[in-house]
Amino acid sequence: MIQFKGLVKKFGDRIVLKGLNLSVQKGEILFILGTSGTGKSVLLKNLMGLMKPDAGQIWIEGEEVSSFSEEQYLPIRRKCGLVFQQPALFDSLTVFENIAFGIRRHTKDSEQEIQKKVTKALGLVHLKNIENKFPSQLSYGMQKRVSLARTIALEPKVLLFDEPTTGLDPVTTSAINQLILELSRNLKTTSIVVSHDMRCALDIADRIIVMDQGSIIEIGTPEELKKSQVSLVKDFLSEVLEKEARQ
Amino acid sequence: MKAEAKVGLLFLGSLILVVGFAYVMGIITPFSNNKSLNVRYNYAGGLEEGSPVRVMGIKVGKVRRIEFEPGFKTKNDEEVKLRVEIDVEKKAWASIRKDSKFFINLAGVIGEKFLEISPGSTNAEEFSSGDSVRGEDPPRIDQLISQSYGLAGKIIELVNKNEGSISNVIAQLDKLTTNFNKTLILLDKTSKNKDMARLLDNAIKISDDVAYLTGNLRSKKAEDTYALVQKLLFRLEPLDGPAIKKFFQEEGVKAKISF
Amino acid sequence: MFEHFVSFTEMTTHAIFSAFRPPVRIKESFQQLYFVANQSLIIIVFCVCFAAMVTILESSFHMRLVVQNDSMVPGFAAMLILRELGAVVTALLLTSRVGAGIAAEVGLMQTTEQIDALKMLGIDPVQYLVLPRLFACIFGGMILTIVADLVCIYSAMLVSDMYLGFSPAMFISGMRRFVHFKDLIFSVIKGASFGVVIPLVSCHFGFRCKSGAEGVGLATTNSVVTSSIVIIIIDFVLSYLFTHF
Amino acid sequence: MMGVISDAGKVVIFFFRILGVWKRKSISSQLMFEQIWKVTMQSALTTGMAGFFVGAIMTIQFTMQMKDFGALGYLGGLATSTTIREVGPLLIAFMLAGKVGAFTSAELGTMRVTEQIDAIRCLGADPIQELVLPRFIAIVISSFFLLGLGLLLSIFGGILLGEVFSGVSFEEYLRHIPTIVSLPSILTGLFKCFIFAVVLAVICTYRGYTTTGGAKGVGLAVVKTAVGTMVTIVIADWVTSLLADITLRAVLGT
Repeated sequence: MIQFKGLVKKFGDRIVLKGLNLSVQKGEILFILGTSGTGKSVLLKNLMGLMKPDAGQIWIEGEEVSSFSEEQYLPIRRKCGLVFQQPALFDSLTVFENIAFGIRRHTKDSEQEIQKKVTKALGLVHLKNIENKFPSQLSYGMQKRVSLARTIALEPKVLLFDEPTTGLDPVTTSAINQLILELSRNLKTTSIVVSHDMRCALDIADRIIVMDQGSIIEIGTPEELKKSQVSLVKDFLSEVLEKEARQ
Repeated sequence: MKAEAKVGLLFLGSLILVVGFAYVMGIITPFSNNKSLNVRYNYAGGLEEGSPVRVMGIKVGKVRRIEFEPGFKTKNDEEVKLRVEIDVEKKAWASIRKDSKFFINLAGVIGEKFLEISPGSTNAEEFSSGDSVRGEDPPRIDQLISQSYGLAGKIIELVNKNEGSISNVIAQLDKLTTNFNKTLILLDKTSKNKDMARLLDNAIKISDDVAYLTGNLRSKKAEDTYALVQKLLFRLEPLDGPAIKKFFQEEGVKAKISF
Repeated sequence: MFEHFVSFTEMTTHAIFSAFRPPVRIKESFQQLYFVANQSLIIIVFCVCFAAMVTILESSFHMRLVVQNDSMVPGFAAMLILRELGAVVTALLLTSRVGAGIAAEVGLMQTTEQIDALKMLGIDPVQYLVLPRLFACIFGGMILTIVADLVCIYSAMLVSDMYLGFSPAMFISGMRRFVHFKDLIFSVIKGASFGVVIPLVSCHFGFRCKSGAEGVGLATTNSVVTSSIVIIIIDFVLSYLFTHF
Repeated sequence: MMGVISDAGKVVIFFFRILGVWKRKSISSQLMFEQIWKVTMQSALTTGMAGFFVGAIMTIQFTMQMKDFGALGYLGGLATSTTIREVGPLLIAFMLAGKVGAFTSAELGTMRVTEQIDAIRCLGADPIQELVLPRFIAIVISSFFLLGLGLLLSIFGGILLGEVFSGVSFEEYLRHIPTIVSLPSILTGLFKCFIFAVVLAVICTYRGYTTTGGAKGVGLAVVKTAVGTMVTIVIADWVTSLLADITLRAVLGT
């Protein structure tokens, strides 16, 4: 479904991705873990065409997209929906207009159909009756959900999450994680989640990738990962396992 | 270099700039070896502190101070109530002798006043710094000017009244010029002041020019000239009419100016 | 609006009173002065040179229109530069460079709770932050105004030499007729007054900065606009006052 | 030095990008009018106030110059002509740089650092078309409205001070405006205003659009916008003055 071949990305002298190779299967939930600043978000932004790689190829459903222009990328972005780290809602638009924004750009739906889609998307993230509010009137957790709704309203085949639970309280975190799982299964999408939360990765991921300094150091299912001998992975795991042991 | 040092450098730089400015403006004159003279007047004709001092038309210094000295008397017992202290550059010092004369003159369109010193003869002694000397009181130029303004006013009146009849205007102009000439000659005779005579000489030349102009008016170019005169009058119009009138009233001159 | 005025006055009086209390941050003040004066020097000199050229061109245009000759351009241009242009252009540039910088800096400290941290450590944030900047802007304003005035006159002299054919000597003698030394002093007084306005207004908006990127942007914008307007108004008042001398 | 030059180059490239988008894509007129209204209303008070006081200041200065020649009658004409040709556009541009320029770059910068601009791209829209272009056009168009407003109020300020300070009645003030203000002057003023507005609009949208680094970055973008626009406007002022002068000489043959 999605393939990265020898992906390289530099910021000035700093190499963020060092020839990364990765393929993502259709319908799986893939977690990308790693410490801060290891190029996880950069990987997603390259996939969405928000950044251009310095070398390497990106294949999406049999198309090499890394050299695509902004125009050519439009159908790709229809297929892949990115949920940002921050809610990134448009402050000047209502919740309804925020969610309808993408639908209006991509389809020629009538107002009623848009209305229906917006309500459905909000329903999927367990929200209702907030269509006419402005983002600043919502709590941060709700803003994140609206942001999620805005992405899934376009019915993408691939859902990308950029650190969806960073800076959230434990209750909201687990709610969001639950949502990711639900949405991926219900909508039958492929999901790629960038995170540093090992706990929920073990819970909901089909496969987990651990990155360090621009390259992949471990890959496998949650079960395989628990047996990993790589020290960084062990560090990641130990914290989670300790907690479980205490409980 | 430390930040403080750089700031200090900048501060010094700006100080130097201020001093430089003051030097260019002639407020401080550290390198000059000026000598000063006290010139006595009873009427300074609009001379100001900072007005230039010239010898044979060359600027050689400026008026430093003007002070009132009510009780001052010269050697020959004349009361002279104004003391004008002037600075004169060294290079011009040799040209100023005891028989030099100190006039107050007018230059340029704007009417900047300056102190003109006539060169003395080499036989006479030089001054030493700080000497006192009696200056030549200037003629009341303002009165003469106001009379010319009166003339201008009459011309305007004439043109306004006689629009269309050019020949009439020319005749009137002719008459006026002759009258003006007569006045000037009369003034020449009555005036005892030499400098006044020089000024009048100039005035006579001007009236000759006016005569030439009226001669021109008779030619084919008459209409062009007439248009030009009108344009000139229009341009004069925004000049502060009421203020001039007030000035004339103060001077006791009855000028009829119809702005 | 009114509430702004009240808290601004409060902060200003606070700053004035705390000026007479130790500790005095002399080193920090000179650091700020270095930032205000030295680092703005090039940009101000550059801009003022261009402003001088425009002034000369425009003055000569208008003189030809009204008086039919431009013999008085040097005098008038020098007068305009000293009375208005030098101080105001300098102040507006300082507003955008230094004022906006202060607002962003203080605003960021407010949003990242550094100001609260200062308070916790028993340090008066107004005295700590505002006073060095106030000192720097007043002196910087004065120094930069002097430099701007004279550089501006100098470049006006060059332009009128090249473009209008006035020799420097003609320019200076024309200037002497209209410009007095007191004009430079008035100009410096203006520079100092504007220097008071800029840090106070910027710090005021910085202290009231709301959190987030939007808050910082808004604080910066508001401080630039308010400073500019206040500078123009003060300029008017001072120009009016100086005509009586 | 190299930094300044490369910045200038980037701004020019960005300008052509905006023009390219304008040529190729339609622009929602509703969005544009919204922006025009917003920009005009936002800056009306500031520009008006600044205009009033600048008119007043110029009257004071011109009075000081012309009193000695008794030519106060020309006061109205000269002050107005200077405002139209020179001070007006410059003033409007400076005020706009402070108000609209800084605001726009802060707004766009905020959208950039909160990933709203990326979100627009992900939702399949072109942020230049959606965000930059309407603001760009709005700033250029509103600058003309604001020029008119600033001019009116500066004449008003001039009249008031003429009456109070110089003793010139308002009739006399107004009477000499048409004799001195000529069509070329008005055209020069409009041309200047247009150039300044374009310069301002490009720089502030560029700075906002390319903001990086959180709240600090937004603050920095605003400072850079304010400084950059003012410096560029002063340079553009000189260039346009010179161009206008040369063109007028060529056209009128004087």
